[in-house]
Amino acid sequence: MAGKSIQVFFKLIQREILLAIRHGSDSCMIVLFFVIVVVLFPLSVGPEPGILTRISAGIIWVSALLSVMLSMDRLFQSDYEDGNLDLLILASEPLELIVLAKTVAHWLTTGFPLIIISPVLALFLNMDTSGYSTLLIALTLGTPTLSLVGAIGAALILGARRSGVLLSLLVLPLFIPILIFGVSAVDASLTNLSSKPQLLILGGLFLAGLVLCPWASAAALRQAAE
Amino acid sequence: MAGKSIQVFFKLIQREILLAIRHGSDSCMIVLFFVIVVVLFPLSVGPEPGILTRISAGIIWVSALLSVMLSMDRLFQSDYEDGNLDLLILASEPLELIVLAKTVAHWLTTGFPLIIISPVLALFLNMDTSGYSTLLIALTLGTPTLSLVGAIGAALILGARRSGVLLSLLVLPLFIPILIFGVSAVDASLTNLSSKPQLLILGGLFLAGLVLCPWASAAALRQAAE
Amino acid sequence: MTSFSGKKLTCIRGERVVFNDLDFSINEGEVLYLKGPNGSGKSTLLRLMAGLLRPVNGTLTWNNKNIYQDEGLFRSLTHYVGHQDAVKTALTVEENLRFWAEMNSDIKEKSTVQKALQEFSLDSFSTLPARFLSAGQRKRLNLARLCTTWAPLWLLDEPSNSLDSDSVNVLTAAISTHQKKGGIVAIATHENLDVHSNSLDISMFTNFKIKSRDYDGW
Amino acid sequence: MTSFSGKKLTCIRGERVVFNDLDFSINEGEVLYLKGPNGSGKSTLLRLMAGLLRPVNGTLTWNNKNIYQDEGLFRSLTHYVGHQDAVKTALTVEENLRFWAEMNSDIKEKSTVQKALQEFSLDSFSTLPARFLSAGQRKRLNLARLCTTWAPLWLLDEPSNSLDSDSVNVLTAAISTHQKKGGIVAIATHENLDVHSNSLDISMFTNFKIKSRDYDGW
Amino acid sequence: MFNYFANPVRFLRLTSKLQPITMFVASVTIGLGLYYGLVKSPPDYQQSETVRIMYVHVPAAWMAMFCYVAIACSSAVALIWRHMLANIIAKSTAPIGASFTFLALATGSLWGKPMWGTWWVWDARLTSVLILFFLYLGYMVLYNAFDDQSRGARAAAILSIVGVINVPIIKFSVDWWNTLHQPASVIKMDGPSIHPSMLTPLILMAVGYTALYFWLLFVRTRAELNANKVRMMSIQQVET
Ligand code: HEM
Ligand SMILES: Nc1ncnc2c1ncn2[C@@H]1O[C@H](COP(=O)(O)OP(=O)(O)OP(=O)(O)O)[C@@H](O)[C@H]1O
Ligand SMILES: Nc1ncnc2c1ncn2[C@@H]1O[C@H](COP(=O)(O)OP(=O)(O)OP(=O)(O)O)[C@@H](O)[C@H]1O
Ligand SMILES: [Mg+2]
Ligand SMILES: [Mg+2]
Repeated sequence: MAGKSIQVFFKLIQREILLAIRHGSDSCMIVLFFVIVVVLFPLSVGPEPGILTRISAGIIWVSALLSVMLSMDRLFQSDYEDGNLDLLILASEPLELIVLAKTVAHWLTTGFPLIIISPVLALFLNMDTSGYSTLLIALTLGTPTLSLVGAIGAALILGARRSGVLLSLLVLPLFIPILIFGVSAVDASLTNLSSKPQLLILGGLFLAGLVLCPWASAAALRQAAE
Repeated sequence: MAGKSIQVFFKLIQREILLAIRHGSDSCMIVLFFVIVVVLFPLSVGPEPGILTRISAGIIWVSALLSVMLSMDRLFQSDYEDGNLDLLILASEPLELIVLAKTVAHWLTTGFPLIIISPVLALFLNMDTSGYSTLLIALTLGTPTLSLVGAIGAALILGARRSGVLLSLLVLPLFIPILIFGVSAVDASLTNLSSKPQLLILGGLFLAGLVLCPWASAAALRQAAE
Repeated sequence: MTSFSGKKLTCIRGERVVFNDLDFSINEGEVLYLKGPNGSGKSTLLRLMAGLLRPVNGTLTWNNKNIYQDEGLFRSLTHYVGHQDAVKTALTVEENLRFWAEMNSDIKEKSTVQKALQEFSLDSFSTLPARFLSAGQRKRLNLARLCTTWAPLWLLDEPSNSLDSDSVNVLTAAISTHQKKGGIVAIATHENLDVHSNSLDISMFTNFKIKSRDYDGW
Repeated sequence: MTSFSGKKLTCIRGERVVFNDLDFSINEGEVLYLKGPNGSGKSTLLRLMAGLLRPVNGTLTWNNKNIYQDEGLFRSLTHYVGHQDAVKTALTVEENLRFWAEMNSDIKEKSTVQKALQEFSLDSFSTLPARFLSAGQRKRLNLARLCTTWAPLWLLDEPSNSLDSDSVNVLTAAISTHQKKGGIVAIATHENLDVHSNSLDISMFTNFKIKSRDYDGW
Repeated sequence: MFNYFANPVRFLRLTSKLQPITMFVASVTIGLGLYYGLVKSPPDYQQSETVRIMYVHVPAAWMAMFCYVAIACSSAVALIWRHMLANIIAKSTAPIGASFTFLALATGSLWGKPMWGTWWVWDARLTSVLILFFLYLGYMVLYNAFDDQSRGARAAAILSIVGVINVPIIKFSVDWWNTLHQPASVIKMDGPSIHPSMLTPLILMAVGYTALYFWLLFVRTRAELNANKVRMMSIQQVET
């Protein structure tokens, strides 16, 4: 049974990634959105390097947050619309496992590319090089939590009106702690302080999310199918 | 014939607003999203009032832009999904008129509330009071253009996957000029310069959009129905 | 005499030829059944007739005039009922129908809408939000549009899907009445509705043995 | 002997009582038709049987055991075919079917999937992306799931909608085979499929005059 | 017992009696509390007169958290036992709780200006209260975002349970992180460490706010129940 479950788990991840690839440039699109939002800031704040450097970590985190949030809303929506969700709920594997597989696939196709591209953007915003490694670690610990928490929101909004805006409303407040610790980790290492406490908190949030979020998402999905 | 057209125009606006009201708190939601995004910035940038004051106009404009963009994606989507779009295309009135009516209704339910709330947020971000009136005028001239341009994007993405992210990609670059002139109008009056040139440009963009955008949106809708 | 016809129609969808050199012609008071197995192109032909799709080749004429010459006029002559139900769930049943009635004509009297609802036995639901309707009730609400305003050309895509037998009778009665008034009807369906009619087997124009070159470069 | 039954089922949807005190029972090798006019609650009952909806009152039993006691097991015994087609348009026809076949069992051989496609004459489309399918072809792809893996309980919601007559024959044949193997089938439909069966008229349990106490203090 | 009062009719009967009582208690204790707090109690030796904001601020902050926990609990009941009444209680609590949260935020910033020299800082306590406020708003919006009321109720219930994790963060943020905001002095393990002349009005206000909450809750739930009845009756009318 456990063997079957693990097999189904990977089967689902594989299918989600296949779908993402077939859909063409999904991950590309999110990375592009990330880049565009980051570019908006120098445009609106003005190009003074002092200010930009000062707020670069914040900009990258806010943009990452908005990108993940935007990519979130289709996580279950298309399955809901085309009837696949009914069948996934009726599958004999526990729904929590299925949700976790979808979340992992979501992170692999969205959060992960963001991490890869972020150093380039940090360079563009004149971030001090001493912050790069912390930025990468913080993003690696933070983006999976964003996906996990976002999945709850994505499940809750199924069948609602204005789902895009509604999702942001539900999910952004829950993202705020991750944003705060993510930014302050980078700021700490930019000012030569230890960023360990913040990173530990990010890690803790990730583990807590890993355990709790799939349950909540699965519960939300079940009620959405009613 | 013209009388009938005008009647249909108002009939459509009335229906869209009725739908927005029936859907409960649509406008509320967008205003809330606007507020949340504005709040994210002090969180990520740090609370130093000096920096915040310096970038307040930029933050408000970027947030307004993101809110309008997010509220955009359902403009035609629900009509497309439930088959109403086919019937609207087949209606005897020109599709351009129908598109314009929907855009006007969209602005009344989203852009307009944003303008109303923006002074409060400016206060919250410690913006200098000398910029308030320009901010209001600039938003009044700019947000309708955002709706008009956004409608093209909303029509283009029909039937596409990941429509949320795709829309942002199509539309954000087109929003950039409005952002730049909007911010620089406010900045000008904050530094006691005349903001007239920027406001004139915003007005010009609005008029151009009013004439051109409905055509483009209507064309996009026609091809979406094929 | 009104007539609606198509000549040498070729349609390509999703990079595939759906049908080729298709001719049809419907005269006043006639009903044309579009028959054919799944995927033969019935829905495609109906969308083409409505002007939602453009043929790659061929012409559609209304009273011997190409329909693309005055699209606005042609559109005011058509009622199209597609697969989807065009129902706004947040509006009430009556508001839904009234909107389309007012879009399509200047009618002011409440009675027209009310009568159409009655005909499809939806009158008892008229103040209910449409979200409470079941699959068949939605279909009926969509069909009720046909009876609110006069349009000579009806294009119906599987209108009897999920209708119960009473409603199917109402539908056939409505079609017969329309016929008698000189209307023109094209229906894509797999069931036999009890209506006097001609039929067109689309599969004759469909090339089921897809030649590999159709997919060249896929 | 396997049996599936419900006792005193009451279901509320969208704040309305859809049916009340409904009993049914299906035994090995039986087919139950759910009949009733539009909106009488056929689809609702099927979703209830599948475990997608919970009844407000009443119990569902499989072999005299409450189905909510071991939901995982019960779900592995059911095939549900709903109104929507559960087709991923970006995947090919075969990939679509294979995914569900592999989700539901450990099958490895390609042949099972291939055979199911053949049965519903979709084999010539197997490498085509599903977005090219017409309404009826999608429905067939959805129905093909039934033949890939064995599950004793089939729940079919208007399965013959938009199917052509050949496909309807394939469907009835599949149902008969399933019956002979000792399966249980519940179908909501307005058409008469050519299958030996019992039927249940849902409208008997639909209490259109709702007594006010049902809603006391809602 | 729980099931006994879950019956809406009995609930209506009970609350019709409780409603005037709670209103009376609320007006008396809040009146007394304000009198003691604003007039009778001594000014603080450090904060002088501004300390009086405390009597409005602190109980409001307590009620903000209390209301959220109340929503989460009744949501859990609604999800598990499917009692419509539990949903209605949760739904009616939300705007009251949001108002208390807003009051705590507003009085807090008013107090912050003289004490810390700024309206707002992004420390853990303040931020987590702000998140609480957003959670309230999200809850209310989600509740109304569905065509089908019962769907909205269930979705919002799940959200409220997820968000309950924020409450301990608010409570203990002052202990876990060093913040500007002062740590707990009333509700803590080893008894209150605050002078009785200040404790009395504080307690009076807290009792008053609680009574006010219940009064508003009863008013709102009764209105909600009656609105439901009207809706049901109109639907019945349609069907007969
Ligand atoms: C907007 C800003 C503020 C917010 C959101 C806020 C929030 C809160 C909350 C949630 C509590 C309840 C804590 C608990 O029960 O443990 C509280 C209590 C309290 N707050 Fe604030 N506060 C703010 C500003 C201030 C300021 C400026 C002061 C004064 C310097 C202050 C002084 C207090 C005091 C004395 C308590 C009572 C603590 C106790 O004795 O348990 N607060 N506040
Ligand atoms: N999602 C829903 N939310 C609220 N009420 C619903 C929903 N779906 C159906 N209903 C209500 O439940 C009743 C039964 O609907 P159901 O879809 O089960 O009918 P049905 O027998 O399948 O009808 P049809 O033959 O038209 O498909 C309908 O009267 C409808 O008002
Ligand atoms: N949106 C689409 N994009 C690309 N190809 C399509 C699309 N819709 C249909 N097709 C193709 O066009 C052909 C005709 O489809 P159509 O939907 O017209 O068939 P139909 O006769 O209505 O079938 P059915 O009886 O199943 O509804 C199908 O073979 C299908 O492959
Ligand atoms: Mg078709
Ligand atoms: Mg049904």
